[in-house]
Amino acid sequence: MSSLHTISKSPRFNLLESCLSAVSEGDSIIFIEDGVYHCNESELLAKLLSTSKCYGLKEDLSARGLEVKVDVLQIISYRKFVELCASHEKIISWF
Amino acid sequence: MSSLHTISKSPRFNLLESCLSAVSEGDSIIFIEDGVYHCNESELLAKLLSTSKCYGLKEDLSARGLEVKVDVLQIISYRKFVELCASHEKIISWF
Amino acid sequence: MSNSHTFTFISRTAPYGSNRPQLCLDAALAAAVFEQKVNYIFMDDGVYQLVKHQDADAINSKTLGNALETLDLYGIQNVYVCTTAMKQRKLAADDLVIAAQSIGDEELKSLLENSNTVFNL
Amino acid sequence: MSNSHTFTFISRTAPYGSNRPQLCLDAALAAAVFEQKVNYIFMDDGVYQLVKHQDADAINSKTLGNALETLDLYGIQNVYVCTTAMKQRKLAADDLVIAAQSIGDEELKSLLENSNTVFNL
Amino acid sequence: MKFSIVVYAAPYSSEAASTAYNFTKTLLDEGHEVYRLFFFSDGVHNASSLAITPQDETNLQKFWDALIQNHELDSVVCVTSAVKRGIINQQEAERHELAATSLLASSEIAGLGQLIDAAINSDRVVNFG
Amino acid sequence: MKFSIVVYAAPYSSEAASTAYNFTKTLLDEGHEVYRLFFFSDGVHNASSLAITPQDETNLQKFWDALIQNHELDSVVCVTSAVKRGIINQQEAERHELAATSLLASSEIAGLGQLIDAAINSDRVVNFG
Repeated sequence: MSSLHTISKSPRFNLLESCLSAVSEGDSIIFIEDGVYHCNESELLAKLLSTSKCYGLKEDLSARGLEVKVDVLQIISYRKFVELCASHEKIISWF
Repeated sequence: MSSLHTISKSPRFNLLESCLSAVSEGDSIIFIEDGVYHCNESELLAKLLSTSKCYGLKEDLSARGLEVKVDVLQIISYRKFVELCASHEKIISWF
Repeated sequence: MSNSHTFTFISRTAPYGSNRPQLCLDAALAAAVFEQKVNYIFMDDGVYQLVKHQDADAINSKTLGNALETLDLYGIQNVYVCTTAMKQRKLAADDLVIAAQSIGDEELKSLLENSNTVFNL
Repeated sequence: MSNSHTFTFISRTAPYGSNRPQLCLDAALAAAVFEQKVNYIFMDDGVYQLVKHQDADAINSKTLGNALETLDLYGIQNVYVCTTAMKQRKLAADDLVIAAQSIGDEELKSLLENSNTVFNL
Repeated sequence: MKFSIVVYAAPYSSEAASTAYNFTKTLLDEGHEVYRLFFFSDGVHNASSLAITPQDETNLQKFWDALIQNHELDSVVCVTSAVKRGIINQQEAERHELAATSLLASSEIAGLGQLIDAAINSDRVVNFG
Repeated sequence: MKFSIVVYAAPYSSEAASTAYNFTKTLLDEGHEVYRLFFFSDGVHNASSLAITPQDETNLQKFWDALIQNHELDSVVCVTSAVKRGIINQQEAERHELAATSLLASSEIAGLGQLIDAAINSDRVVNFG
């Protein structure tokens, strides 16, 4: 029963902190909208890697001019975002 | 040229932190709306007391059932809020 | 309508500053009316909704503390508060307007794992 | 209209997630059109607005980085970035789409003290 | 797979409305099905018939309207959220003696029961706020 | 003292619109003057003529309308913010061939110059968002 968590606000709003207390092993996290500013915090993401897969939405990253180290997270399109929603049993949105 | 700063979001949004980097000696701070949840952080407010006067809006405090230690900040009505706006040279709103 | 669905509502925001607590409550009551299984979790600033002695008349609003009592009226008994959120805000069970079960992260995760739909406001 | 008024605009939020950066910019340009003295300060997440190589076509939006170049076109030369905000976000002057002066808290305070009106978005 | 999409954010003020639109469009392109769109809270403004945008900007309300019509989607605005935000249909306008309507014909006004029904009858619910 | 009040928030979604109303009412009660109300961004929804609220809830749009009329206040909604949010007057409705208007007659649509003018000509500007 794995979940996909979406995070759509800047790190300033501490949503990831709340999300992490609700993430089970095998869940995935996708950063969208201002949430993509999490994608540069490689240390944090590296720690997350042990329990969860992390994704960043390509359209939001390139809109913001963000370059991301792809070893800690995968950059995906809307198409893959939809696919992730289908492959996880439910979606929990943090906004 | 003293300023009145209004803070209207919960401590969760870290507005006070930003505000403090902009507060000059003699400025005042008023907590309104969800900002009144700052009013219970007595240690933080006690530290602030040396440079700034702090106020909490009565209507927002009682709506939320908050009891506040009045030694670190003054509970004021809308009338006094208007008066503070008049007695400070400008108002800087943090939201 | 099928009765095997479990809804979990997470209410994470402070009362009055925004309409999110009300949205979350309204949606949960609707689920209860449809006789679905409902969990209601107060997390982060959401625990502030439960503080006693609220009175929102002066800010032209309805008092939310009272509204939360409707959870019970609608048969929603699985009401939880996050221990961490309570501690961080120096709140104790006695400060709360309704009885709610304290839960840690592991119980939160398990509630979410066993839900079909999660609304997170 | 009197020309002795100093406006300071503080833009504190990230681009695209909300319309606040655009509101702040629009208001500042209006002040410039009225030939007022204008300071423009990027603080907190606002410094993200200045990151190079933005392209917001894919999210149905106008690219803000380009829009900021209009500050100069409208004669707004007092453009500042907060040193702390830049450091926290690991940004350097080279990463920015326009030239802006780095300021610390003391300079920020002094700019605000010498302003008549502050818009803080 | 059957999706329902819940939108809490108004267009222009927050990116979430635009994300929800892009997501919905993509899932339809991929051959998935939309069981229902549900516009909640400020999200009801996505169904406004009165929005005018400059020619160089996106009119998200028109985008939604076209998507809903082209795919014959079931689109609902929450009644409690809508009427207090001035999003009203003919029926509400007449009942309250207002001279105008502001809801796009492609959406209908209904209660929160439609949200719960959507969750029960969809494979996935995705919230954008 | 002459105040101008700037409102960025829509009613019902955020407390800020209600705070702005209470503040404005109080300053008038205290004998101060309002140079201008300026509704910006989502704040333009405070001037909607189409809002319907349940009887036990505050209709903030009507409250503003009454306050503006009783004190003959200068009330402006920002044109850029308003039209894309579906807050339009007769003139905009005709120009864009829309069948309805949604702006309370007590407010007028104008540009950001009115905000700058307000700041220059008021003793104090207070922002609520």
